[in-house]
Amino acid sequence: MNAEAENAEELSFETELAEPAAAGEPALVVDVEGFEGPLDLLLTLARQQKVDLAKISILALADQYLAFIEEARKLRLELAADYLVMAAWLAYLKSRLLLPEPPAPEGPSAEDMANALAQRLRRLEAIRQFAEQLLNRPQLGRDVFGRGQPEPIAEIKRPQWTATLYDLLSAYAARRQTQARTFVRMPKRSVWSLADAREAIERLIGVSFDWSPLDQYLIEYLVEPSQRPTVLASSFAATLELVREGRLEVNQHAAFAPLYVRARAQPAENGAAPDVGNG
Amino acid sequence: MGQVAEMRVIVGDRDETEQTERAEELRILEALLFAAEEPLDEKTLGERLPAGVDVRALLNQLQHEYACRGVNLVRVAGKWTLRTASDLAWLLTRESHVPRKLSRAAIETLSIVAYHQPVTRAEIEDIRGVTTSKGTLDVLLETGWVRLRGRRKAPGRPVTYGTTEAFLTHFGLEALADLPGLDELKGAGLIEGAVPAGFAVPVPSDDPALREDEDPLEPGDLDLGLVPPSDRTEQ
Amino acid sequence: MGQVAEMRVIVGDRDETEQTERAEELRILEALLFAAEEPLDEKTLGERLPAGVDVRALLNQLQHEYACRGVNLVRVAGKWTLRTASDLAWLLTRESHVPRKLSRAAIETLSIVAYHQPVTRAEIEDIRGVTTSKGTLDVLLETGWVRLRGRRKAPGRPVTYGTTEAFLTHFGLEALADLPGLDELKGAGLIEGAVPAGFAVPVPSDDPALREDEDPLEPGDLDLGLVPPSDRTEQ
Repeated sequence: MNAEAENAEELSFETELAEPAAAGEPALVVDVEGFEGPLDLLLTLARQQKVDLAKISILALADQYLAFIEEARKLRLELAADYLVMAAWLAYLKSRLLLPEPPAPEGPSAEDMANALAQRLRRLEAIRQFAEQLLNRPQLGRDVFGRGQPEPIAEIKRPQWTATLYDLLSAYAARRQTQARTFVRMPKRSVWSLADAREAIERLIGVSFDWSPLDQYLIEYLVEPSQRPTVLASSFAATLELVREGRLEVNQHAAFAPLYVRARAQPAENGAAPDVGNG
Repeated sequence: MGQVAEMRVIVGDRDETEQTERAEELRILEALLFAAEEPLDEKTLGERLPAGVDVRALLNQLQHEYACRGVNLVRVAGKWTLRTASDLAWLLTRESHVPRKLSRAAIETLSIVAYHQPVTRAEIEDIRGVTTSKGTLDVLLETGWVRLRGRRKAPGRPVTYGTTEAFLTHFGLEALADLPGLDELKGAGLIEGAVPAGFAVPVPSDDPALREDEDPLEPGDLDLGLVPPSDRTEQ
Repeated sequence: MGQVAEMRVIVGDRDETEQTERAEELRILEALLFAAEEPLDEKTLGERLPAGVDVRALLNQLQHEYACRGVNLVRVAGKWTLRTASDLAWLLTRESHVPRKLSRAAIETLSIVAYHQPVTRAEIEDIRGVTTSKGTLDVLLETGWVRLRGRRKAPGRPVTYGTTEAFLTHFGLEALADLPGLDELKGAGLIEGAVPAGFAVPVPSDDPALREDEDPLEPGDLDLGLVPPSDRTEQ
């Protein structure tokens, strides 16, 4: 990099580049690449003036920059467009600075432009200076260290249970209802179904029943008292169903009198209709 | 206090030089132990200290200094490390509340407890028609919405369950009697179609007074581990 | 030394109660700060202390106690953390995982982002007077020190860049206002120059809230692979 070049007029790259050039290496490009753009180059040149940036002569700086570019061209260095644009602008600025200002200039005066450039250079310079200070601060993991073995915080998750009243009521209603229906349909209780009971009696006694009020008794003995009305009701409903299907006949002498049931002429098997008399 | 402070100052002044020098080695040890990613042995520590230093003595001094602090210097497997004081272990846990939905089984069970309380587990099973896992009741106890009320005066003396005030609060009920009855459930369309004969929805009551058929709980009942600590998953 | 120790014990006995109580709160703070992986804010610390405790006062006391130790209590990014004393860097360099060496361009760009944020790429280039390669900003995003903030309300809606909490933490800055030379830069009018005309707002600012000349990022902006894994939670 040319940053440490001493001679303001004679640019250091001549000497620095002399060697690689002599070695037959076109390493000149590398030298320009040492600069981070035209502002960086200008800043480097400005430092060579060894004056405060506030007092810098933009004119002199422009001259140096243009001389540098000229040298580079002579050496057939490839320069990025940015550098050439800056050169053109500086050449323009120089001409404006050297010529007397027109009485009512359009746009910024040459002085303004020069000041703006100086300000930009100062800003870049300042940023660099403070970037260096920033990097020289104690950095975590380089100069200062945190706990090498942090102790993790264990998270204990406590469930916060949620349920709505609707959930509660619908679950209750659904379960009770299912249970009630299941109760009617499924004979899987400790009691026999009436159908099973009838079948068993038939086997035991060896006769089939005619106009029998037997179900009343079966219910009496086989069904838990609290369930009797339900069983009776469903049993009756099933009986009526079978009557409608023409498989049973019912006979009742008076209201609330015992209900007599018998199979019709072509007797259907008792267990044939699974809906019959569940208990 | 004033006198005490003064004594300290005098003490401090007397052996200032020695203090400062010692401090430097202790500082080095502190920094090494703090930044280390694993416990360090005395040899490793000694390598970072001026030659001829009694590492063990320094470590003992540091251990003594940290003994009453929130972090202690401890020796594990022959190596040294800084650790949170064991009485402050609670600091290293954090509770968080995770919203969780009750399972279908738990909601059903809860509703049965609400309507049919005081109710035993066998009765709940009878009403639900399925076996109720102990986990389900544990979850309900954990919610704080269900409590053990007493014991039924019956063979086996089963525990009776009931709902709590927290139950009312959570479900926005002023009183348990506000739970809808059969007609209201029907009106809400929750019970549809023909209702089997004998189907009834009880008028619930959570009167804390024990019923005639209830005995009070026995001393051990509440410590049966029925209330799970946390994060219990059910069935 | 023996005498000193004895005197201290006596001192300890005299005002035991007060000592013990204070010590307990300091112990808790110590334990939390030692255990933590990341700097902790006063609110978090306060949550673990008895109500009504002056957390800041305790932290100041603790900071004072640790000031001359091998481990110091420091404030970074408005939070508190323990760090090895910076004068002991030599001791611990062996432990260090050599951080990535940033290029000159990256360092300059980082400091421009720090001092001028929220700043667009065009503004960075304006200050540096040279095109910034995408790679340079990517490297900075990867460090986790620079983040995409939003989009400037301006033609082309360019992305704005800012620094993160990790930036402050890494460089041990309590806040952006502690950037070296910030006042100097401001005094020389070197910072305001970058603010777009018409926006009289303080610069730099890493306030996560977008400024009035910023729009939020769009959904795709963060998925460009530009985003480092951590520290990007705040948008």
